[in-house]
Amino acid sequence: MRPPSPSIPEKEFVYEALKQSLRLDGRQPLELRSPRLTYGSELGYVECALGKTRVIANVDAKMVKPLPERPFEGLLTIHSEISPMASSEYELGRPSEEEITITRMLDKVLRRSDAIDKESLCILAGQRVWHLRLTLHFLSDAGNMLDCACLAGIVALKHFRRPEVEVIGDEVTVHSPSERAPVPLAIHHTPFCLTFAFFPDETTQPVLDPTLLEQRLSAGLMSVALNAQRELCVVQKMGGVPLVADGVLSVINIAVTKVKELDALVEDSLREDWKGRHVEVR
Amino acid sequence: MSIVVPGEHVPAQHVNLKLGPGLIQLSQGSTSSATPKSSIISTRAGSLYHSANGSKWWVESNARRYVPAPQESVIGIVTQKAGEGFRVDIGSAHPASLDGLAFEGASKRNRPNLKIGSLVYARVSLAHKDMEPELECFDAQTRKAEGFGELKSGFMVRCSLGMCRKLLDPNHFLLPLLGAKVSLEVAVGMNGRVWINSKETRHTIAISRCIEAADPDGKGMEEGEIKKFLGTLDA
Amino acid sequence: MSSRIEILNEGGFRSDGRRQYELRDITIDMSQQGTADGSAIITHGLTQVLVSVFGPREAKMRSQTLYDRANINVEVSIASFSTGERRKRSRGDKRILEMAATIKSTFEPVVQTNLYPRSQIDIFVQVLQQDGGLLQACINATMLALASAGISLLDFVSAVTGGVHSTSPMLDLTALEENDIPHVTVAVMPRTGKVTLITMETRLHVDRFEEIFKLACEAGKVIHGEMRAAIRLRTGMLISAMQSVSQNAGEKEDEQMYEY
Amino acid sequence: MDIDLDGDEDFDSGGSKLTCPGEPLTSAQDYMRGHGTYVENEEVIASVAGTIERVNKLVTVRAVRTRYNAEVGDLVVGRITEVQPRRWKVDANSRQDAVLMLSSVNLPGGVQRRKLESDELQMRTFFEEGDLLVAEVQAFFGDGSMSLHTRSLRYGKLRNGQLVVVPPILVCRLKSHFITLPCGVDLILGLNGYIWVSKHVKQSDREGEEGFDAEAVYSNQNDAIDDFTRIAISHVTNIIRALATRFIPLSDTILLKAYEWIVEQGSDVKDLLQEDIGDALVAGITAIG
Repeated sequence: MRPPSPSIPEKEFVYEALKQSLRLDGRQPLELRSPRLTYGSELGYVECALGKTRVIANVDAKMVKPLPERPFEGLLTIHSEISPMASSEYELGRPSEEEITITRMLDKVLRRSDAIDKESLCILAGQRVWHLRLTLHFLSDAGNMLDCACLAGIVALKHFRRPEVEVIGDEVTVHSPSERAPVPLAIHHTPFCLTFAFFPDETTQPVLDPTLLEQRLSAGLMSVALNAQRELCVVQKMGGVPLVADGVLSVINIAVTKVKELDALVEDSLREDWKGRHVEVR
Repeated sequence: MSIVVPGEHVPAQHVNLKLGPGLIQLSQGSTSSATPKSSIISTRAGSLYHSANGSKWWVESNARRYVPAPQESVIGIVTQKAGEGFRVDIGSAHPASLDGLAFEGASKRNRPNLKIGSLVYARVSLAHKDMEPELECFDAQTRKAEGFGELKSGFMVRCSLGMCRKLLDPNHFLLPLLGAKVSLEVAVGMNGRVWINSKETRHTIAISRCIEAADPDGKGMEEGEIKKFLGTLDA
Repeated sequence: MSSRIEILNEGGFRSDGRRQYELRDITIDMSQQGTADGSAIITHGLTQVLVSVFGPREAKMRSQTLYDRANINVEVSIASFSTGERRKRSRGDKRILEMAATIKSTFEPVVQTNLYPRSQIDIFVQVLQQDGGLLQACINATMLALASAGISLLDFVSAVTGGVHSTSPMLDLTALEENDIPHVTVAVMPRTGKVTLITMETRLHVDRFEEIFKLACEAGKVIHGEMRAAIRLRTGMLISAMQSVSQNAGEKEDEQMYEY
Repeated sequence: MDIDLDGDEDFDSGGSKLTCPGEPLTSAQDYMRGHGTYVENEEVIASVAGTIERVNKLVTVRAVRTRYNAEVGDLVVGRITEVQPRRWKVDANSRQDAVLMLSSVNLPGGVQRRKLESDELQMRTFFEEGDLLVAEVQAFFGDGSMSLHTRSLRYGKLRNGQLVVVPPILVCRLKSHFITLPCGVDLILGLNGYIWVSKHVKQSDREGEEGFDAEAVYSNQNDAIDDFTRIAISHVTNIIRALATRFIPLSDTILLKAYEWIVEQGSDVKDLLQEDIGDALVAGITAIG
């Protein structure tokens, strides 16, 4: 059974609070819930939490034959299905509209934005390439699963290291991690997704990283994926409340500054984790 | 008090024994005579309590899913108008029904004006495992509201069922502590929902955050911590 | 991304001979299609989309009815012959579902759904030919079909695609150009100048984005002019057809028309 | 291109002023908003494409093609879509299915007959899914759906003919919507755009008259229809279709005129579906007037 939509008092209270720039969890309107990244013992396993929203991302690589039309490129596939575990909103089998949006956005942010250098995943042209599988598990939905999933996905890719391979002629040797240090993926840039929620009242300013209640009461979402180099990868505002053109641009400018903070945070966290890891190098 | 897990034998014995939630008595036939243990076992994990004279026993535990029990007060959201009455979501497995006439002063002519999405404070009048729960917003004998009815404005906080029971305990520190700081109105439902209202939005937010922080299912802050936490809030 | 085709040559012409800001030909056919309550075919160059609108009518599935407003249902199907290589797309294709969801959420705040409680508005989008600017054509055609079905709308919506080739922005891209350069689709409401939809899925610098975004907003207004003219033409035609008889049919008829 | 089309272009097509959704019409302080408009920032704005009409201070925009907007007392033709407890759901080309209560129909056995519980159980013997009926709009429910009634001897189940659907705006309001053409064809012009074309029923066989068969009110059997009548019915149907595709409003006089024109031309039934004959028909009847 789907939970009922928020009650009238809840709705009115949230709108009133937002009008005064107050949020229920004490954040500023443009404040992100600070992400908590927990790394697993394996490389490429990350659990990302934004407040109570939690997503696990895991990367693994195997060798496959490349697609005939792209013999020099490796593959990256993203597997995500939102199970009813995250929230009773979701059903197995029939994807909800939100699920489609999340899946498509993940595809655009992580795959189509060319974050990963696919050519570097080629081992032997036309014969052997790396196939990266990014699997996302949505553990709980407390709002803004999209940003959480994108963050988990890109951090997992940055965290992952593939085994070193050696090609002599047509002979491919894969070195186990204990023999040779595994190599990180060649990453062109690191896109992060930021979602803003807009409300029916025009004077209410948009909020960044909406909670579940805010998301359900919002009159439209706008997601911006970009990297710290001020390059936009995806801008998506699918309908919802109409905005003035300057409003759109100011939201993008906010995203530009926020993403820098996020990028620094992720880099720090990865460095921290790497320090604690003992990887044999011979 | 002791901790029990499901399936444990409970040494409850009394001539006039009454079992509360989390305990059942196995039928005599199923307990073989070889085991002289008591025939009462726990069905839930939690702490075991009994009344001073040992006549009433129950297990206290915390959960989030509400199972309706008669005479408990709950907070529900109206989800549908169904003929004469309303369908109300009270967080239980099935929606409850609320008769349009179960209000103070309600008659065939004068029906309560509840919209879809309204919050109501009601009492469970019927809870049976084979039937939909039923609610009422008045005392069936006196036909007076007794505080039940629609909850207007304010905000609804969701918390664990254990937190609700704590808030209803007059000796619990939280509400007096908050009440000393700001003037507030509270309606506690046994179904993990608490309605709060105060004059200012930021006060209501502070109260809701304190309730969430004190929830044993969440951070489970104690009195001292809550005082400190309240100090950091803009209230 | 490099390509063998020159997107913009030195003379400032694009591969199909257009200038940077030149839009493709727009043709609009709003004649009745089958039993639909409203329908429209729009062509932007070689991209052609047919939209039929049914409703507001009783919802087919009772569970979909909303007590306070109409439910909008959008279904998109892409003809397998619409592209050069024949490819059958299944109805469960995520890209198609996403497009349907986009169209739905674009029109939800525009249609006055609160006027039609418990009803359903079905929008069927059939893509006949594809050559870039698919979403733009779908949105524009849906807009026209909704207007011709007499459904109450708060404002017009007109969509346009824009792209940036190195540093030069251009409008209304063909499939060839879309494959090569970053592009943005923007839907604007011309009366207020507000933006309801933005989608962009290729890497682009923030400053470049701003430029093309503003340009697309302007171009949206031009497309609005075309669409508006088409609606007026169609309405005018129908009205004059209605009047042609009643004016000649004598006093009695006139009186009845007036009453109605 | 010039976005703000010239003002005088607004007055094309015979003096009626056209508008499009989202176009400001006038100030909200001086005028009242009617159907097809809404108010924002003190301005009355059109929400549909159509003609602007002004009655004193009330501004309305009438869309050309829309679903049927019912008014109490309207005569409609509808189709049963569902049988529910004590009521039928009727598709009447409106925004929602209309409701026909069991208490709003005449049951066989006399007008004054009381409804029994057994009637509730055998509702399908009166109206079944798919049945066509003619009824009058009785009232509206809170959610805007309409309730119908057939408590008149002229209303009830339809037999012996076929249905044509036209845009509702094309059906003019007439003194009577029951029309008999001299070719032995009866017409029921439902204001919802559903038109029933059927075999003529003789005056003496009408309800309440001597030849009236009370048991046949809910019959599902067609009477015997001779070939001549069948052709006439098809003729009239095709005339209506030809006129409707050319957006000609339908009234008794127009239909009569059109039928006469067809007879004069001596064209075959199927000829009417041809583009040129249809156009000639329209030209013919506009010229006669």
